[in-house]
Formats: sequence, C-alpha cells, structure tokens
Amino acid sequence: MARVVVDVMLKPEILDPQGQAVQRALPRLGFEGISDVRQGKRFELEVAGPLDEAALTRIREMAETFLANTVIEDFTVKVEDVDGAKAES
Amino acid sequence: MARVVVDVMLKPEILDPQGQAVQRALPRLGFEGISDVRQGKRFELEVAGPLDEAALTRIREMAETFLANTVIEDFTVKVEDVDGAKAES
Amino acid sequence: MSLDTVKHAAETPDAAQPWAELGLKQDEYERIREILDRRPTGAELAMYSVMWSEHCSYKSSKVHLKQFSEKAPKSEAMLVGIGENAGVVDVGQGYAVTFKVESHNHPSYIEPYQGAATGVGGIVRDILAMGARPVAVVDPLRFGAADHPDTKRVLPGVVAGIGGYGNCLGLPNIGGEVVFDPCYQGNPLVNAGCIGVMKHEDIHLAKASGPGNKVILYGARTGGDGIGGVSVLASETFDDSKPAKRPAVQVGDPFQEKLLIECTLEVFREDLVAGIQDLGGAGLSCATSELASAGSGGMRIELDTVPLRDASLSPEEILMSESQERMCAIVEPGKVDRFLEICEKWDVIATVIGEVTEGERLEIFWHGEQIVDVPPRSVAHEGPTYHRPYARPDWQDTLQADDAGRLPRPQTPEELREQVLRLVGSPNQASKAWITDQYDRFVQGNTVLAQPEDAGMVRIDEESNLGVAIATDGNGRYAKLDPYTGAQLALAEAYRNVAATGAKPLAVSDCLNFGSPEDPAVMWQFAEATRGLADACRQLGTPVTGGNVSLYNQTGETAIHPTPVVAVLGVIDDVTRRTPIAFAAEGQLLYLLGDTREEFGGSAWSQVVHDHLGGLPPAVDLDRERLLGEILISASRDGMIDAAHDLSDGGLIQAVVESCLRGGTGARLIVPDGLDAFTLLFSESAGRAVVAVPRSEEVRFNDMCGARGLPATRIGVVDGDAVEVQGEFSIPLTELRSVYEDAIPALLA
Amino acid sequence: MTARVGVVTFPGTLDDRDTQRAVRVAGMEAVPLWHRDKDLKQVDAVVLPGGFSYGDYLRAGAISRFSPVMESIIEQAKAGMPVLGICNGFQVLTETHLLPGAMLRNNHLHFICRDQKLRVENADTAWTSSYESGQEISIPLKNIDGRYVAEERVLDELEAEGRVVVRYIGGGLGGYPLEERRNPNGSLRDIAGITNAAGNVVGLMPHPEHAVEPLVGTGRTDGLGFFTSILKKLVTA
Ligand SMILES: Nc1ncnc2c1ncn2[C@@H]1O[C@H](COP(=O)(O)OP(=O)(O)O)[C@@H](O)[C@H]1O
Ligand SMILES: [Mg+2]
Repeated sequence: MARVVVDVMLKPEILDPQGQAVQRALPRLGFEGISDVRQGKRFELEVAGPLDEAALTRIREMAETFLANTVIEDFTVKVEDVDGAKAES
Repeated sequence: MARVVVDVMLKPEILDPQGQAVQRALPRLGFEGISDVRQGKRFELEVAGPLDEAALTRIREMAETFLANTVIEDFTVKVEDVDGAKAES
Repeated sequence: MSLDTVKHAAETPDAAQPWAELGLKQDEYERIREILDRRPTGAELAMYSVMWSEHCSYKSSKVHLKQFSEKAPKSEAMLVGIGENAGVVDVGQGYAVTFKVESHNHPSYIEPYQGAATGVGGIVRDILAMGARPVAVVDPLRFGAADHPDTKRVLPGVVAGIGGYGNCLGLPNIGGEVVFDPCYQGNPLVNAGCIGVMKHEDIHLAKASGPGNKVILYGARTGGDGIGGVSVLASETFDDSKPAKRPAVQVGDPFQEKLLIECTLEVFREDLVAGIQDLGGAGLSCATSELASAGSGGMRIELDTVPLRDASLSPEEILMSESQERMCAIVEPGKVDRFLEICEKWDVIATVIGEVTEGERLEIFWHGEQIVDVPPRSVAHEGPTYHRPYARPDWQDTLQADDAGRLPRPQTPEELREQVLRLVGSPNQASKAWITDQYDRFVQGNTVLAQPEDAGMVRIDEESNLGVAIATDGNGRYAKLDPYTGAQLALAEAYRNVAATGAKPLAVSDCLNFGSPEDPAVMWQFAEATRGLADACRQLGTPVTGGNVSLYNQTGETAIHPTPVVAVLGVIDDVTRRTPIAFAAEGQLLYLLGDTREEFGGSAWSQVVHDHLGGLPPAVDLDRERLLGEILISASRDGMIDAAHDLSDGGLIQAVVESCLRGGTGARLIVPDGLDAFTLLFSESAGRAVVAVPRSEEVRFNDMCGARGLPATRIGVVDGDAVEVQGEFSIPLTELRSVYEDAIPALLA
Repeated sequence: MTARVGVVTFPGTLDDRDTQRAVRVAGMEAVPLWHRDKDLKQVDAVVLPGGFSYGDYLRAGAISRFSPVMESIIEQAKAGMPVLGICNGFQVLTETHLLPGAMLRNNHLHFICRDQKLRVENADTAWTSSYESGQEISIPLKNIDGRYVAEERVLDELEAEGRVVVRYIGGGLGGYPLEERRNPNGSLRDIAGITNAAGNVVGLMPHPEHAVEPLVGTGRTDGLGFFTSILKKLVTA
C-alpha cells in the first residue's frame, strides 16, 4: 500500500496566528535562533490501489478542492517511501 | 537560512476523528480508493544561525518537550532543502 | 516603482492613474482632483477609493438612511446616536449600553470560517471602541436551501468560525437566527451583533483633538490582508469572469483580539485615552481620516513606523490593509509611557505612528517624504452621494395577487396533524441546537437567558440585578411581498421578543441586506424598507442608534430577498423577574394574546406545505404591539405569568411546541369560538403571544388585559405529555421532540 | 482569617472573573494571580480557570504550562497545595504532567456547550468532599478539546485507585447520536475529571463555576460544591 502525504500551509502572505504563538513562546522556553515558525496541516493518505499518474492526479485534485482552501492555503503532494521516511526522529 | 520541518502526528493507537472525517467525506466528493487518512501538524521553522548538529539536537528537544505532546503524539524532524522540496504540487 | 510623493504628483499632472480599477467613477476621480487641486498621489488615490466605496461611504444608501435620524422619536435614553462606531443608550443606574449589528456576507461565502470569524472580530472592536466592555454577541444567519450541497460547505464553516472566534474571546453568544431559503444560495448572509456595557462617564468617541497628542497604533502587525477587500469584496457582485479582483481573505486571530480587549479596557480604566477608533474596513485610511475629520482636523503620520508582518508592503498597501485586531488611540504625550507599558503587560505591540497637529490637513509621510496631504473630511465624511433611481418592480402586483389564502388547507384531523409535524421538522422551524450548542453561552457568568429563548438576556450589575435583553429578527419572505411592511414586521417581532422576556424595548440597530443598488427594483425595496423601519421606530418610540448596510447581495441578475435584520435592545430592572418560554408547571392556563386573522402570505406553512410565496404579509398594528409589550412587561414584573412566547413564523402551534419541549410538559388546546383549528394553529398574524398563567393569577391577569383593551383568549392548559388540540389530534412530546431536534443534524451532521 | 484561593489569569483566560465570583459566593477570598508572577501571594489553594490560554494554539494548555506562575504552582502542588484545573486549567495540568493523560479534539470535532450530567465518583478529594460519592450533578460543559485519553494501563490504574473524580452520564438533548448524549466528546471510560494520587490536584472539563447561582447559567447551583469543599478543607486544616 502506498502513502501519499499532502502538506497544507497558509500562503506566505496570510496571517498564521498559530505559528506566531509558537514562535513567540520559544525564547521564553529557552530556544533561541528560530526566526520564523509557520504551522500547517499534514495529511497522510493510504492509497488502496496502484499509485499511478492517474491516481496522483486525482489526489492533487482532492487536495486542491477539498483538503486545502486555495484562497488562503498552498499545498504540496508527495509520495512517501513508507519505510524510509520515518528514519529521523 | 535553513528550514527545519517538524511533523507531528497522533500515535497510531489514538483515534483521529479529523482524519476520519476527511476519509468519510471523500467518497461523497467522488474520491474513491483512499483506505485511511490521518491528519497531523506540520511546523516549518526558519533557523537563523548555522544548522549544525547542536542546533538540530536543540530542535529535537524542542519538538519533544513542546511541539509534540509525546503522551499522544509522535514527531519527526527533517532538514528541508528549501529550493528543491516544493517542486511537487 | 518610485515613490509617488505629493511633490511628484504636482509635477506630473497628466500621469495615468488606475482609478477605474480601484472602483472609482470618472466624476469621482475628477472631484478628487478638484479637492486637491492636483492629481492625487497613489497613496491618496488608495485612500479615497476605499473610503468612497459603497461599503465605507454608504453612497447609495445614505439618502434613505437619513430618515432614521430625521424621524427618530424623542428618546431620553439615547446618549450617542448614528454616526459613531455604535450608538449608546442609557439603561439607568449610571450604566450605558452600546450595541450594533454588521454584515460579513461576501467574505463568508468565499472562506466561511475566516469570513464569519472576522465578522465577529470586527463588530466586537466597534463596541470596544466606544469605551465599553463587550458582554455578548448574536449572529443572525441566512443560508441557501438546507439540503443543497453547498450549504454543507458554507454553514458548518460559518458556525465554526463564529464559535471559534467568539468562544475564544469569552463572549457569550445569546441569540441570533438561522434561516434557510434558496434565494441565499450563492449569497449567504452572515450578520453579527455585539453588546457592550460601560458607565456613562466611560463613553469614548472616535476623534483626534489636542495638537501634540500622539497617535498610537496597537494590536496586530499590518500584513497584506484583504487589500482592496473593502471596496471590491463588499461592493461587487460575484462574477467568475473577474478572478483577478478576488483579493486575499483576512484571517482572524481571536487570541490577539482578546488581549486587545483586556488591554484597551485597562487603558480606559486609567483614563489614558483621548480618542479611539478600531481598524476595520479600509484599515488605516479609515482610522486616520475619521479620527482627524471628527477632531480638530490636523494629523501627521509617519507611515514607515507601522509594524509590518510583510516588509515588502508598499505605503498604498499599508494604508489599505485590512489586517484584523488593530486599534488606533489618541493619547496625551504625558500618558504615552503608561499606555505603552500596559500594552507590554498584555503582549500587545504598540507604536507611536504620528501626532495630532495644528492644521486641518491629514499628512502622511514615508521615510520623510510626503505622500498624502488631504483635508480629512473630504476622505471620511464628504464622499459621494447617489440618488439612485428606484421603481416598484412590475412583478410586485402579480406576486401580491397570488394570495396564500387560496392554497388548499388540510381537510382532516390526520392531515392537520401531519402538517404540524412537517412544519415543526422543517429546517426553518426545527431546533437550532446543533448550531447553537457550538457557541459558549455561559462565559462571563451573567447569562440569564440565551437560545432558544425569545431574547438573550445578560445581567449587567450583580448587586441590583439590572439586565439588558436583545433579539434580532428579519423575515425576507415578508419583505419580498411588501418591503415597507416587511421591515416593520421585523422590528415588531424583535420588539415583541424582547418584551416577552419582560424587558422594556429601548432602541434599535439594523443590518440591511439587499441586492444591487444599481437595479431600480432593489433600490425601491431598499427605499421602502428604510421608510417602513423609520416610520415604525418613530411609532414604537425606539430610535435607530446605528447599523450597517450590505448591498450587492446577489448572484448574477438575481437578488436575495430584501432582508432587513432588526435588533432591539431592552432593559430590565431586575433580571430575577425575567419570563422564560418554557411551560413548566402543569395546570397553568394558556392564554393567547392579540387577534388571530386568516393571514398566510409568506407564512412558514405556505413555504413548508406548498413551497409558495405570494400574497400580502401579515398586517402591522404598532399600537397593538406596544400595548402587547406593556402587558407582557407588567405581567412579568408583577408575577402574573410564568412563561411567555411570542408568535411569529410558524404561528401558534410552533410556539406551543417550543414552549412544551423546553419545559418538558404537554398542553391541551381548545379552539376558541370564531376560529377554525387550521387558522388558530398556522396563521401568522402579528401582535400576538402565548402566555402561561398560574391559576391563582387568572383573575388579576384577565382584569389587566380587559382594562387595557388587549384581547386575551383562554386557549388551553399545560398538562400531560402530549400536545393535544381537542377534537383534532394529539402528538406525544417524544414524537415532537425527535422531529424537532433531529432535523438539522440529519441534514448537516 | 478566611481561606484565600488564587485564581490564575493567563493571556486568553476567559473564566477567571467567573471563578473569582464562585470563590466569593462560597465564602472565600479570591486572589488574582498573574501568569508572569512567580509569587503565589500566600494563597491556600489555586484554581486554573477555563478559557483559551494563548488561543489554545499549538495544543490546549501547551504554552501556558511554561509560565512563571506554573513553576511555583507545580512546586506547591507537589508539596500538597490543593489545585483545581477547570477545562483549560485541566488541559494545563495534563501538559505539566501533574495529572496523567492528555486532552484531544472532541470526537465530533465541534465545540460543544451544554448542561452536562455527571456522577461524582470520588467524594474524598480536596475539591469534592461536599458531594456524596455516587451523587449526580449537572453543570455546564463547553469545549472543543475535551476528549480525555490515556494509555490503557494508566486508565486501569486511575480506576483501581479511585482517581476518576467525575464521569459523564448523559444530559445532552437531541441532535447527537445516542452515544454522544451520554458521552459528549469520546472521552475514554466517560472520564470528565481525575485527581492525582494524593487527592489535592483535581482536573475536570465541565465548569462548576458557571453553576453557583440560581439566576444565571443553567439556573442550577450544582457546581458550588467544588468551592465549598475546599473551604471546608481549608478552615478545618
Ligand atoms: N445563529 C444563532 N445564534 C444564536 N442563537 C440563535 C441562532 N439562531 C437561532 N438562535 C436562537 O434560537 C431561538 C429561536 O430562534 P428563532 O426561531 O429565530 O426565534 P424567534 O422566531 O422567536 O425570533 C432564539 O433564542 C434565537 O436567539
Ligand atoms: Mg421569539
């Protein structure tokens, strides 16, 4: 089974109160040197059938019309290597 | 300036009603073949100084104590190639 | 692009300017040139274009709105009238209350959550700017058909946005409306109202006086939000052919607004503020020009000191930005340090961006170079005025001739019973709990009544139990049949709702939602509705204290029903005397107050059973409304009634079902002589209410109604666990409850 | 000397004034505490009230947990001072790990405001001794992040040690599937509130401070017991 990740972030020009709140809290917690924080959404989709170009096109369409509101948000669609990607932590 | 991405997802054993709501809505919108959806958070951190091992260690610590609540969430920390990563969309 | 300074503008009189793209008409642009005696700079053009837009200048509506002042009844309660951020009313014991309703219709269609959220944020800042602590919000809403797929997108987003913002601010949501009608399909109405409370001496006004006083901008940083939004979003019809004009939507930050509220109240408490204005539509353009215009006239702003979220913004964009959660205060030099200290305490960014000056010009500088030099009145208060043509549409007669009285009526008790259940389970009549349960109605600990009561009520003094009540109403179907009467019915209903809780109606705010003013038929509806409302306000003695106009609510050529939404504010000396809607005690007698006629035009019955809209709306009798109100208030004060529910859409049966379900008790009704069951149950005659009278009070209550000439008819008794109409049908409460409560979740959950 | 109860205000706290009122209605002195001050002004007990501290951005309670006032409160709580966390306050207490588990988005994803029936399971804590064990009460519930979760092992431990303080037993009207009429948010084992092992730290999602006067709120006074409990404890101590 393949996993597709859709990341949805507010457009750069749109206010991101959540990211701002995190950023402002960091120095108080003793973390310096982070000049900007943006907070968005990450969707992990498990695709049942084959992950061909047609399927990806449909997922992009889904991201565009449903997962993101493109008036305020940008999105990216990535196919994830399920075993490798979680290496870091 | 370097960008570090922290992805925070609910642990697999924890019910994710947001992901479920998305999954349930998909067939109604005409998107079939997605067998599971999980929704999490994505943080994009802009790091002001050099992104060395020490900085990364501090960011991991920040993720562990602050960005994620490890009682319920897992996280991953990734350094992002700012130019390349947004290729897909 | 190089900076377009005042000097440069004077030297290049013929430079082409994008006035048309900014929504100005040729003659408006010419007038700006005349006022300035040169071409405007880019920054000046930006300011004039937003401030002269329909949304900010009321250019199509103001000739009609004048009536609200001209016909205003004498009212001793009125402390601040139309023209300020919101009107202020004296409610006694040294307290003053300010309230207002505004629209955020177009943004809420594009981005339902943020559109609705920022609608709440905007109206709350208006109230705050008067010097008041905001104490409650209300949200009159209109959506397309309940079963339309797009309603499933818009409604949950709007409701979550109103809740998300209001809940996070700590403002109880105590009332509103939810109405479905296909006419709002592409154009939902998201109106939001707020009430604030202060002492008389705390009233603040939006004016900049005292040369040398500092201008402080505080709150959120300025970003590229909704640039041009005010002129374009609020004034243009949606039209897919012009996607380029679709500007960025504003995003709300309720946490920032909560800090802004606490911080502002603290600077008021320490008396640090000489004048104050919120930043809403048209952002800094509006705040600076209005403050200066209402004050002594002179102001100098260093625009490059404005804290930015996006460093690349041009001065024009900074002037037009509609970033939320910002306020602008005028502060004496000696008080600036303390002001900034309080802002710091609340983590609110505050910056001195300029000062009040001797002259009569608003001057704005960008890194030392002058980019604006205008008489502020010409921007803020002397915008264009249109006398738009209006004409009664030719279809109005046909519509009115299509009498709802001719529709087939139920023939058997079974049919009557079935139609009652259809009515109670129809989206417009069914319980809105699925929606209102998403709003915090308890926060602040002063909520005495909230949904589903007739009016929301909050206590404003813990010692004396002084309270205020508010109800909002508007029936677009009635107004479509007859806009003059429809507007009066909206007022009458809100007035009646307030009185039904035992509060005395004092003043009115309104939000007038209409189609395009460029359509003479729409303009006629607008003219009629404002005339009707102004006349009715005079007759009921409740002045309009402020409000809002939302035009261009239409999809293509098709306008929404004319939808004047009216909010009535009332006062109650002792909230322990409030009257709820619940029938709580078995054995109490049910009285119907007022006259019931065969009036079905625009009724819920005609919509639900026949999908029909035609004929005339119910007749208005404002003297009767006033008398009914007086009786309801006296009866509450003297403990003669234990429950009251006004009758409006859905008629008597709807009111009885609601009161029974609320109290968990049944009722047995008897059709009085001279009426048939159908008319008794479904007629929507105005000026009526149903009340529950304890047996011990029956004589006294009857005597009072008799002495004052209000028809009071005994129609039944609170009893059992079913709603029964003798000789017709009986419906168990359990059945009514599931039909009433499950309808909306079934459509939306 | 009257009992002094501190009520903390974080940026974005909403129910602080209501909580102060409830403390006064119960006959005690309410002492406002500010998030930036470490000084607890010698109060005898502390309430962390409801609201959206820091907008609940990131996670409910996640940012407030790191405030100076919390440093003192954590220290004092460990030393036995009674602490009550209501709604956002409960969320803060789980974030500090003074109480186990975590709070997540309601399973239906909506904010929910309603009169909520509860059963008092443990009437021996500092904050519930005015109730009888098994007593049913009804107080307002209002939140969007109210779903209590913890590992099975932790839940079993809470149950075994009698540390579930209040449990949801119904109350919502229509509009929700039957399961949600009982349990408003998907909280595991219907948990509405818990205590630490010592019984001095209690957290609950519903709002007792909105149910202390007959006139406002739900019109019931079922919540007053939380405040009279602590009064009883403090004056007899
Ligand atoms: N969007 C809303 N927000 C808050 N309260 C609402 C909303 N919609 C309806 N209500 C409340 O539900 C109750 C019934 O509404 P409605 O039937 O419109 O009242 P009425 O017909 O008496 O004016 C009222 O208490 C009203 O304030
Ligand atoms: Mg009513």
